[in-house]
Amino acid sequence: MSSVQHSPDAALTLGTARDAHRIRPALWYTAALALLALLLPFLEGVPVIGWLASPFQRIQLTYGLVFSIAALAFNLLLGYTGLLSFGHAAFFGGAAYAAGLLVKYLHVYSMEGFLLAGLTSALVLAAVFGSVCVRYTRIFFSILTLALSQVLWALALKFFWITNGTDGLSIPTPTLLWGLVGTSGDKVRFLSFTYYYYVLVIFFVCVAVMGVIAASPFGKALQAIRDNEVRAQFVGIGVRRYRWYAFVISGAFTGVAGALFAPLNGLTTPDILHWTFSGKIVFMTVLGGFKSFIGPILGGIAYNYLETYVIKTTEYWQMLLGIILVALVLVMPRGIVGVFAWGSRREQRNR
Amino acid sequence: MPLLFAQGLRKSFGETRAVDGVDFLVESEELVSLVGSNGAGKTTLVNLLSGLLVPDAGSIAFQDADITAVPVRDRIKAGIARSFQLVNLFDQLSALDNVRLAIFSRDGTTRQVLRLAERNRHAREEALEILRDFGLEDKWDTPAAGLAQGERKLLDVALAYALRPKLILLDEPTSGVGTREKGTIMDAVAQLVQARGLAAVIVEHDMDVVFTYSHRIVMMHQGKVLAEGTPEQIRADERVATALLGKA
Amino acid sequence: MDEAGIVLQVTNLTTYRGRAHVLRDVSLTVRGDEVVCLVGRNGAGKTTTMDSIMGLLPVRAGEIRLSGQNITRLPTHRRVQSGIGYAPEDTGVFPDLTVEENLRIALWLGNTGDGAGSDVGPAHVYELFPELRGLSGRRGFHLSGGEKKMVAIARAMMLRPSILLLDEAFEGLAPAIVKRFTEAVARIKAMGIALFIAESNIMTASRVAERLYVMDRGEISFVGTPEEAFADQGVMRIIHG
Amino acid sequence: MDVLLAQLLNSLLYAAVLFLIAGGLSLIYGVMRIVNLAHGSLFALGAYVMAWGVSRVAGASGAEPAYLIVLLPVAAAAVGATGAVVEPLFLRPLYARAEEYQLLLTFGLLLILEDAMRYVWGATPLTVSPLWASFGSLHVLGATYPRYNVVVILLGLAAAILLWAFVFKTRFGVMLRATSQNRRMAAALGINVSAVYVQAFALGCVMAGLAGAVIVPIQGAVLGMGVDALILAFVVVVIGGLGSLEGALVGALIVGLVRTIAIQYFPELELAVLYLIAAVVLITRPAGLLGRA
Repeated sequence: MSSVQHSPDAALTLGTARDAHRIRPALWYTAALALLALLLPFLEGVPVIGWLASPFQRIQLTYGLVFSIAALAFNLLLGYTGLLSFGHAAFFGGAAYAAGLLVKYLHVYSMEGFLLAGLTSALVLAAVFGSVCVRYTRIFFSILTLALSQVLWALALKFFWITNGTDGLSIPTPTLLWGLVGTSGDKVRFLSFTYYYYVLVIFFVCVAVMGVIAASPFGKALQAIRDNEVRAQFVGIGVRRYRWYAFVISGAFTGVAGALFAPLNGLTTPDILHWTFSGKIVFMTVLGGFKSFIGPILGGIAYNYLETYVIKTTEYWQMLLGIILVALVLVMPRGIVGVFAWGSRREQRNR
Repeated sequence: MPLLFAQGLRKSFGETRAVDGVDFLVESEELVSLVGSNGAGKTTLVNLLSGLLVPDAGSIAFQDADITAVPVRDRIKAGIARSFQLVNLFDQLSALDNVRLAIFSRDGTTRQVLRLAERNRHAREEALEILRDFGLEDKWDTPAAGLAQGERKLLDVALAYALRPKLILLDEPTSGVGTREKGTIMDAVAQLVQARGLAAVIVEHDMDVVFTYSHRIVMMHQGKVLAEGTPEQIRADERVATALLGKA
Repeated sequence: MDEAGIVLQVTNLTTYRGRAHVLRDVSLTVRGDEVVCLVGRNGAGKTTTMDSIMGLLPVRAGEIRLSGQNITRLPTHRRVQSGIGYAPEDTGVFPDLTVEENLRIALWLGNTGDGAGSDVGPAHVYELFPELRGLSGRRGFHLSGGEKKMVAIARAMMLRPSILLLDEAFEGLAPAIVKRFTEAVARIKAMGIALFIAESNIMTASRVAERLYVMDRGEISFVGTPEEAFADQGVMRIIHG
Repeated sequence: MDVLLAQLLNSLLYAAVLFLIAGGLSLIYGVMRIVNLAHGSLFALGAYVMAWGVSRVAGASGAEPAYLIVLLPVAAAAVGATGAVVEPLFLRPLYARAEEYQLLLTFGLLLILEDAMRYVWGATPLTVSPLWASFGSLHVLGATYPRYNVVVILLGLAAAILLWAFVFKTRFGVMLRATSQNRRMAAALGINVSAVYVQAFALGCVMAGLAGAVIVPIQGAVLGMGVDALILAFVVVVIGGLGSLEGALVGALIVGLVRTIAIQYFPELELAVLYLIAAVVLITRPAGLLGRA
């Protein structure tokens, strides 16, 4: 009798359904944090948190929010559907490049134009890549997503007369809201205030929509497929089709993040199409904790700070990221969220 | 006409003929037990009927429609559900979500992408009711992986039951469970099946259980049907006793 | 072998597979000069017992002794070196290795001789299964079910064990071949190797074994000779269903 | 004619190096079912150790072919030793866990190794082209071809034959294959599976290290070479079949040839073509050309 093999991380994930209750108070923290984020630009003079409200820090946070969207979208696949993609750079970078090409060839400078182009290109790419990739799971899925995304990277690198090769495409400050908010002269002011709010709102929308998707019957079906493909089939779920839906949705949201990234960075280089960038998205997600919904949000923001501040202090930030990742996998597979959950459990025990 | 009618089913694995020319039928609301020693082909037969395996030869008709080559999803839509001998659940989902998922899938609501599962009151209530029927209501928010073996077996059956099938195939619903628990499980299962008027095929070793609940017993041996009849007929059948003892 | 001649002694063994509690307080002994069968239905816990003895599954509680040596915490390969040979239910014949290679591995690795092993050699094995000579160049993948069973037993014997563990040794074999295997069991015993065989068919078991352990739902519910087993109402109920 | 011959030899040169890298990757996967994302970085490590060693021993200029013979095994062994540390320390805890964790962990190792090499050897490429030049040129059929490149091709060929003999003709090879086919049964026959795993992983690393060491006289040791090599090795094993050594050989030859042709005729698409071939093979023959489903 070959009984069902429980992988030991089943034990790790025992908490998931229960944590939902415990995290209820976390809803209040979340609301407080959201409020803080909304008021941030006006808190520059406040003693303790003033430093966080500086234009530089707000731009950093904007980067963090953009990465968070990408990580959340990625986690719809990894955490919810059980598919580890090493090719999400294709959707992020693809969308950013769509914005860049829009500027270069059609001279469009509207952010909504960027978003539309980014979303569309990510959708198309994800639909095509997905139709190929979802035939596989596990390691082959990872390698296939990686290989396909590398095609895009190679094209961006080699067709330099279109993409400017390694120099990349520059993206000027766009107009927002169909031109209602024009381009002001001060780029820092634009990015740290106007664009900060723009990204914040889209971030909230994306989090809300993805949150609903994750908790929808569809989201439950994805989790069922992740847990047990055969049984999912035997409750009547079209496994491959649902994987494809998940892939496309995930790619589309990653595309939104990529489009938001383009003007923030001002430049799209092949770096954001390379598979190591996919690896960074993976890193953010695992850092935050891929076994929970909010983990990737924390991961995206934390990653950006890590990159910004560690790069400043050491030339060897990659090594540090690597060490953190190895440590996460070996001793903290539930990421930052896991640490919080562990802390609160200790707290409860102490009481 | 029978609810399910299989004719001349054959399935080989390498050189072993796991199912070797089996005719098998189930009437509406009938509870059929499938018995036989190890390797008799019972699980393979269930796998053929449920669509996990495709037969090498033979045909299967359900409600007069040929389903021999129909994919699993469509068989479920037609009304055939099954449970598994080795528990097969969504381990990280709560007991409630396990059952609720079957309900969503049955109702076609798994397509709802932008509606909270929690908002579907009907699904929630029905799922809780099913959990209650199977004595699992206290464990509704426990992830399936955290349930005891007996509870997992029950939840496995509950998933199939929640699909509101016309025919339910239960592959050893009490295997791997302690002696004390198995009676409880079979009682619960048999009562629910009969209360709903489902037809059921139960693979079971416990002859007491089989004799108590079955309308009809089909005895398999080495891939073939050896004997078939009411519990009384089977009890009296010499061949059955010898096959079970292994003299054959 | 200790003074009582006991090769294998299992005491209060408790094993889980994942979260499923499979073995409950299983105790059994096999002497150096006997053939013992573990009888029970599919899922009764026979394979789990074998896997636990071999160290292929972690044991929660209990003790396993081989010729007096406590092997409960030894890694699998060390247990093999102390003198156990194992032929699993699926035979475990390596599909891409030739029969000869399958057998040779065991010859290289078996009983290191510090314990009280048997001194069977390839000659004994080929004498027992002469047809293996003709199959030596064939890959495991291309063998029939019966041939695989043969290779599995021969391979376990090449380890020069003091005890052989056979899981469902006669399953899926044609009646004539079953007879061949039961005879082989008797001859292996005559070579001085004890046998512990998991078997779901009590008739076959009673033909080869001096003593039977009957297992149901992870517990040993009966110990005794085949005659005693047939006389026991409880055993018959378990076997019947 | 001479151009064609040079192209053919270039393809073979490329294939020889790729075979060493991809063969190691495939060997490791075949035995322990781990896809090692840090494999390319181990290849780079071999290159750096070799380049460093040559510059240490030979100084700035006076390179001689003899150094190659001495330092190749040293570099390969250094990488093998790294592998022998990495496997028990980082990978062993993961065998029982979901596959994703292995990918994540080896990705972490990749990041660490890349920067470790930058830390030790700096950001400027190390070159030992004098060693390459010291081998001189070969004149065949009116064409001139660097003799060192031929040496590499022969070395690749020798490695393939040796590896084949090792895996199929030695005692360890039989145990290696047994372990890769059925880990539990291997243990039940007395094979120390943990030891086999360390040795197999180290052997895979030795191959990667050897590839790195041997390529150094031609292209030097550069940051990022490991990551590029990893992707190409993936392409090779996907085409040939993950876990199959023959597959790695066939895949390496195909990739070597296609790449040479692509560079010649449509350089922009060189990489894209390779990835597309890999994708097409995965779609049509999921187990690769020589892999078993």
